[in-house]
Amino acid sequence: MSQIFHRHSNIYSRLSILGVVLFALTLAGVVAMLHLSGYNTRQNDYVEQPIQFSHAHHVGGMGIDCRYCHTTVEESSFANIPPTKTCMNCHSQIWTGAPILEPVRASFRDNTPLTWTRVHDLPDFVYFNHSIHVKQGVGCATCHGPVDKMPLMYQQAPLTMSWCLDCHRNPARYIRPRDQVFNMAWERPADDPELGARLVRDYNIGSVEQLTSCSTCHR
Amino acid sequence: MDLSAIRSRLASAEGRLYWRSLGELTDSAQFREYLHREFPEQASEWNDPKGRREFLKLMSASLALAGVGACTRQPQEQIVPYVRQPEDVVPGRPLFYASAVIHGGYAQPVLVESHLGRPTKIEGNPEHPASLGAADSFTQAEILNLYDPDRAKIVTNRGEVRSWGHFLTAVQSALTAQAPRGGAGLRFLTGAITSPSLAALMAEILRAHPQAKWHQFDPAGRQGQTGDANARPIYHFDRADLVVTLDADFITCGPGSLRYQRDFSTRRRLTDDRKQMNRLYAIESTPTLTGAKADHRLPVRAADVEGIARELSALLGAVPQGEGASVPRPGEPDIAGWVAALARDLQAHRGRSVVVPGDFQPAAVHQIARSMNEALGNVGTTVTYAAQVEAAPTDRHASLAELARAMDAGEVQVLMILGGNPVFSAPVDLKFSEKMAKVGLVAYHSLYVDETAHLSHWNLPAAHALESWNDARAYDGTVTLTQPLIAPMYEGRSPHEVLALFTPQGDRRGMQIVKDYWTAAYSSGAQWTITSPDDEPFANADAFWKRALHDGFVPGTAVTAGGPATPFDAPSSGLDPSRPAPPVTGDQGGLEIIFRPDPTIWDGSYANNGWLQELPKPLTKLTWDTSAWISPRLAEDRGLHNGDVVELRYRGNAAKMPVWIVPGHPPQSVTVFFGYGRTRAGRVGNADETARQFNPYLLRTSDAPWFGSGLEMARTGERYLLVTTQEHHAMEGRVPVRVATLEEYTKEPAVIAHQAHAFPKTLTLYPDHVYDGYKWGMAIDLTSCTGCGACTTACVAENNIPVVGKEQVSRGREMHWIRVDHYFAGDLDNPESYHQPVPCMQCESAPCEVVCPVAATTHSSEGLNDMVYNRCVGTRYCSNNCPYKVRRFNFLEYADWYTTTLEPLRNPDVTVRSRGIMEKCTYCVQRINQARIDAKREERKIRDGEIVTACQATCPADAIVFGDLNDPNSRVTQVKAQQRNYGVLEDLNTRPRTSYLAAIRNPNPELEPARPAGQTEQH
Amino acid sequence: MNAQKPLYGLMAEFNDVTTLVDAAKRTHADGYRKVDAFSPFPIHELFEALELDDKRVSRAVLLGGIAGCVAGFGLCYWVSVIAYPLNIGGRPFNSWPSFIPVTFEVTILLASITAVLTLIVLNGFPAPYHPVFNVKRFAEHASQDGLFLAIEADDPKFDREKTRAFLQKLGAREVSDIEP
Amino acid sequence: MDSNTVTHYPPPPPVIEPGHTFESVTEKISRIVLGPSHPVGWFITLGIGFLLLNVLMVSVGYLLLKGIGIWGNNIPVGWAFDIINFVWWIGIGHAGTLISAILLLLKQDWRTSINRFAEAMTLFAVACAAMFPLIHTGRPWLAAYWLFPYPNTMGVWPQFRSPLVWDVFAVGTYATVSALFWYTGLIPDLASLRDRTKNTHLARLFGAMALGWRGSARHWQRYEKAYLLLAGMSTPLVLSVHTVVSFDFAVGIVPGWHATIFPPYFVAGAIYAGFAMVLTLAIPFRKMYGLEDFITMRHLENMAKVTLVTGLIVVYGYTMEAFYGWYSANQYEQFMIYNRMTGPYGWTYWMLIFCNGVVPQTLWIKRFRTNTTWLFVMALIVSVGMWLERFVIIVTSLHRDFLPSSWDMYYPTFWDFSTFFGTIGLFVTLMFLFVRLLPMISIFEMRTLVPAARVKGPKDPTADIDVTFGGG
Repeated sequence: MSQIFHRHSNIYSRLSILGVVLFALTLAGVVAMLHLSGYNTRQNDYVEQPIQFSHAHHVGGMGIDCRYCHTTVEESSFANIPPTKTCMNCHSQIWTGAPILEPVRASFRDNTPLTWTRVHDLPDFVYFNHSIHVKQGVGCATCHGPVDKMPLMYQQAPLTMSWCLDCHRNPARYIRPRDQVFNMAWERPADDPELGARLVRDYNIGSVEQLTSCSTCHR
Repeated sequence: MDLSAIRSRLASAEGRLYWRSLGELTDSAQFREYLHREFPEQASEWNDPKGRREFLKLMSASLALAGVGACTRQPQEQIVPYVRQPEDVVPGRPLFYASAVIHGGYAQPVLVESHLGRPTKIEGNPEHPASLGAADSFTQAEILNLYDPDRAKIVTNRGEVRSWGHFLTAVQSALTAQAPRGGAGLRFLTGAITSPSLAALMAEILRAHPQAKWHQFDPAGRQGQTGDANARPIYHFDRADLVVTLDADFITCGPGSLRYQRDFSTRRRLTDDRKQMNRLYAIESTPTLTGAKADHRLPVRAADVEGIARELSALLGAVPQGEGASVPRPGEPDIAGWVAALARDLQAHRGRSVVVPGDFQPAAVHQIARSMNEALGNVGTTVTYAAQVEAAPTDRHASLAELARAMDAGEVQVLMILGGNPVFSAPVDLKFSEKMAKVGLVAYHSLYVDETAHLSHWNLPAAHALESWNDARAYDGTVTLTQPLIAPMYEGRSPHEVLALFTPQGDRRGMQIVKDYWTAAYSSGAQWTITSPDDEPFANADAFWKRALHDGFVPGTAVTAGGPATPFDAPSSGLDPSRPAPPVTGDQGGLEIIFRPDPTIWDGSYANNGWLQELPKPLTKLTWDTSAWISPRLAEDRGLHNGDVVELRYRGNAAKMPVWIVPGHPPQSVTVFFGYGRTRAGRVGNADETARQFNPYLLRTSDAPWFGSGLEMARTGERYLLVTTQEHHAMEGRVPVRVATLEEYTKEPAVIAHQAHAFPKTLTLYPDHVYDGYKWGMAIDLTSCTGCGACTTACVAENNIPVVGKEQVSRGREMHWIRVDHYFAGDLDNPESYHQPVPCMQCESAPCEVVCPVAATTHSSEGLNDMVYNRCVGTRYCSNNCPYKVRRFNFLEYADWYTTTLEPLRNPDVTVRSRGIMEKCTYCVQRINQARIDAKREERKIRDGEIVTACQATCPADAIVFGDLNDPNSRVTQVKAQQRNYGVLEDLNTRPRTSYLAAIRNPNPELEPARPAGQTEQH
Repeated sequence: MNAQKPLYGLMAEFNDVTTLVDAAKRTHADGYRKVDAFSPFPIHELFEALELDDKRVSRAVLLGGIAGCVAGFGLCYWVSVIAYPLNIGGRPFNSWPSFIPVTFEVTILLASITAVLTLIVLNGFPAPYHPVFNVKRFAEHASQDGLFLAIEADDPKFDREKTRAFLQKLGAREVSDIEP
Repeated sequence: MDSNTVTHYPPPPPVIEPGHTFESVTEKISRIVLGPSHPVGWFITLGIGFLLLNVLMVSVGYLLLKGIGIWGNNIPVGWAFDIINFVWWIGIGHAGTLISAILLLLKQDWRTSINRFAEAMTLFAVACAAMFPLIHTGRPWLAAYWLFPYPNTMGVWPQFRSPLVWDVFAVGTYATVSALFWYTGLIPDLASLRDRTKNTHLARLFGAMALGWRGSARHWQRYEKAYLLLAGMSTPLVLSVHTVVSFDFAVGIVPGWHATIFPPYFVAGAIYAGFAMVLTLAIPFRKMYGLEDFITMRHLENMAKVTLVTGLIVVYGYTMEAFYGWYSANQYEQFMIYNRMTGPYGWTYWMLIFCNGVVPQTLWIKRFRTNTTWLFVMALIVSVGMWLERFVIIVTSLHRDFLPSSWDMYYPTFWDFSTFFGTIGLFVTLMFLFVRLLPMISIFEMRTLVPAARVKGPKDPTADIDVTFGGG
């Protein structure tokens, strides 16, 4: 036989090779994007809660301090989700009839705890400790974002390991004076570039080697 | 195996040849057996239909997992806050409560760690004189019993589900029926009782029913001491320079062992300034850890101990009262010389020596020992004879025999059994289970639905010690309070609450009973003189109670400090307490059989406890099985090998046992350990058809419960696979344990350093890594270590270490992060023993790290050899490259994800490792991190001793020291400065952070002429 | 040129290697440049005859190798020293001796891949279609046992008749048109 | 040194039986692929191979389901059959590239008729080998990508000091380069098949794979350059691969692993095992397809000689290990050797000495070298021997290392064996599919061996050089 391919097959064959390469690249890209996406990290997605509690209202509006509810944040690894009692401290006085608060009253009445869904949830093999971060000048907002502007709580940071490392490798860029930790509005003073470095010194924050040692977070 | 070959090999070996098991000295036997063991073993999994179904079911799933396992999105988790939060609860931080667990009737004082209301770990109570922070394996493993899924959960009557209410009515009707006869048909069977409030309840009952009787039985409890008031010895080893044991294992046995071990090692400890140690002579039958620690050990038949004791006492001019029939002593002349030398040494240590009779030796030996201590002027200094701590002490085997007789005679209508599982553990000659059938109503109160429960009418679930109130006394009489850490998980009730049902007042809560008793006792001050530990007295009874609860014990109640014997004012406990122990029947010829409780599952009551089952037994390192110990000589004569099953015939009874050859065992004796052969222990403890026969209770008789002659042993030709965590018992000249006598060491301290090559640091290519800040390190004193294994249990509890089971252990896959190696040295018939706890060495130039392809194990800034479970892919390369083989691999899914009752047990601060992951000792990094965070929050450095690793915390001998090597004043730095400090395999330049203090022995020069130096050299 | 159907070139078939080589020499000597010879196996004399010596392959491979070497070591260094320096068994971050194997392998890898890629690209592959296949005998024998010489039509010196005659003179057993 | 054993052999018998033409060569080889019928032996062997392949899939599936515990591995023997098989297969995978590359550079024209399927063998052996580094891990689903340096959200990378990472790169590179080398060699033959087959679809398929090869002198010139360069690079590569594999052990501190002699001795072992496997395959194929006049007795004999020489090097390696053991005056090394010879696994050591040390010595005698049956048997024995060598190195060294307390025994389980034999199934299946679907001997290179391929004329003396290059 003679010619078995059409004369256009040359261009087709070359295009097809190009196509395969492009497809592979796109696929890789898509997978990567998906992995980083909020879908995977649960970044920025609201979760259904028994009560649509608004931090914007309580923190931003009323100006309640974080520690009023999250009592153990300064002494324990866990920043304590407030017991129903804490809600009732006020809500036995105000909005006593508000239907939206019925679950709270019910919980208090029949002594059955409220069940919340975790918004910030690290894997079980990560041992994050609130107390030390708070002590060393990591502001609530640094990781949790502008909570005072969140009508519903959502996870603002990706909470990936490399995200943690950003700060552990260069704390100076992120930490603030201890007295500003619970201040949602605090902003890094533009006129004092040395602040971070100074705080790292004053607060005697661990060396980068220590902060990036595996057992600092994993056991 | 050819033992003569071993002898010749040992003889030919110059210097001290270390070896560990005979199986290794002549591998042939073992290996031929092993090599002929047919493949494929795992195929069984495949044949078993369940396995196959599971396989087909999960195949697709697993393949899917293999594909996307890593990219799946994390599931959402719930979070449930309190409704009203107790103010002392801080989520994320554990609370510690002082309490106690009961072992053999005595209190073991503990601190219990509790996370949000769930107890997770038991440690010793540092405040308490009986513990000083230490805890033995039984005590620590109680936490696993608490969560045991097989615990008795509900009240049943003849298999029908009932309630406590039903039982109460049953009791009341029974009592009314008994009333006219003064309760003649009413019997109680308990173990030893030291709890004053419980004794009071019992007394109350016996007062109400004068004819009722209270019997005591405890298969493993010591031979009941004759009732005379101040006969109970309490030793003070911290004051003794010379200790002689008469078949006594004070290091691991008995309620005082923890404190005794601590005192003993304190007196033995060497430092640079204190260059003297105590000396221990052990005259013993079965090799024990005490004997292993001895500077001089004399293995004799248990029956000969009395004779030798008499001879010794004669040499000391001590005349024991009640001179009985003189027991023939062994003829061997060398013994006479040995005893003479000992006598001279004792004379030289008047007032600073102590003679300790064994719990399992007859009363006569105890009297002889006492007379010797008196003659030596030890009483008051190294030993105190104090008031009885047990209420109504009695000869328990006699007591049980009496009950059996009564049951047989039909005198018993109502039998209330509080624990003890007599059906399984009663001496065979009493035929207890048969006679129980003649009792109209048998109620059994127990933690498990066991053999006895099966034959009882009423089964009453017991509340675990951590669920109930109690007030047992410790070995020294200190009243130790038990408070519940958690509400009873099932319908369980405490012994107090059960006995209360029989009292006129009827149903009462445990707290009420205990608290009322003590507040009353405090206020009345009649029986108890309670004084505040501080200067100013308690404000009121309530203040006293609060303080006592907080400390975990009632101050001033120790019998040594003038505390009273446990009050028991009742007409009769049923038995004449002064009834003497029955005489051991004379020599029947043949072999001698020695009965001992199993070292890890005790009398069988811990059979369902995986931690204790898998804990290697002392000296043999066997796990999961019992064995009959025989001497190499006997093995030679009978041509027996490890694992051969023999039939033991003794007094017309027969049982089978697999034998294990134990160097140093008296030649003409056979030791059997009772506790195994359970049929209704639970999922862990139930023995299979074969192992059921291995039950020494089938041989044990009430008149000679601890030893007797006339045993016949015949090989059956069967073999049984005994699994040990250590195949090999020789050091092959590698000196992991370095040894010297006190004499050698004081003369030339470098003798330790010279025992192996050191690595010249100049030979390394790379510059040293600098560790400023903390630099963690550990030192383990082999002179102190007794090899009790408490550290292993502590580690298991602290680090969520799984139990893998016999089959996996037989494959060499045990998971213990800290193992206790054991080596024999020298003479086959009477060797020296050395113990060596081996955790991760945290090498500075760690061979494991370099080879990990994914950086799952790296060095932290403080020099820890971190293991990152979530990064590990499980190549096992690190383990291959670890010269100490301290890494452990999850070959299968060992972590139990499915037994829900075990979930609360886990330590929330330690990751639970899943399948395919390498793990190892981390120096308890969770504790280090917590301490570092606390220190930073308080803006200070971590104090020395602030971090205590789990193994260190529990070590009764205080052999483990941990701390910061960069702190010149830390204890660990100073300990490591000693010249007997050395690193194992230093010559590999691994630079271990864990180092050892050489084992120093203190032999009597008269008995052991000093070896020329260099003989200890190992190469 | 008279209106004939367009032509890619002329294809001459030869009986044996020697004649082919000889013909090639003469064609080249005669000034033809757009000449190509076809054989079912490589013949070195042909290369010389047609003065074929393409050095681009070797150069590309060299570059590929160098790139691989740099990339390989660069990767190791960046990861171990810059990206996440970790204390591995007390070794320095830049343990260069340990980086040699990877560096070497990556070098070889890139070099080899370049070799094959340049080969394919320079040969203008993939080109399943080519005018020469229109010659029936070529399609059937070029990859088996046929020896051919082709002169393309756009060679400046090409002239249908003259060239055909020229090829015949060279001892071709048959000269045929190659349709484009 | 292989070249010596060959060139010191005057006068070489022809590497192709006389009387062949371009057409006959082409016809004879391509018929195996295009021909309608196929020998029964092929179907039977393929069947067996396929069966074993299924065993492999079940074994691996069960492994993923249950974990490494289904094998006999333990502490201290963390590696056993898994890594033994890996090293064994990788070793076998060395002959192909070696024949194609090194013998090419050494101008050994006899390689021509065996290099094609030797290369195929390489690829399939490497495929079998490459499985193990993955499935021997506790969590393959993570190891599958954590071992590669790719940007990730953890900010963590492979640990480049670990020989296992070197393995990934070495084996990866080796697989890729071998594949390229093999395919490049195939292009002209694919063209032949394209123009030969009567089936249009097949023709298009081959055509697509041949990329439009038309035998142009211009192409041939570049082709040879590229091929030569590939050969030049494969040579150090093939040596490096087993060197890196040997680092897995040499870098460790385990007595019996930590030896500087490992790289050369592993490479020699690899060539040894590789040639044995080539013989194991060549002899039956030769018979099955009547290729005696392409794969002549000279080929077999040369391979036998290479086997003999490399065998001697391997034996030298064993001797050296023993010598080091004694000479090092290091108690661990000394015990290691003692334990190898007299320990519980001593029998494996002596079997290995017999298989790799004693049996090949028969090849000194021509009568054995030229007896195909014996060569076949001998080759099998050598393969067994090489497997045992890895067993001795890995298991025997690990089971008794430094601390006697951790000494233990290793016993393989059913699943150890099923996985091993499974990979053999994979190998056989691929190999037999290959001979059916692609020309197992390089047709165009064979053509260069036909007398008619020589250009008459003054340049005759160098003709055979051309031929050799023609071989490339």
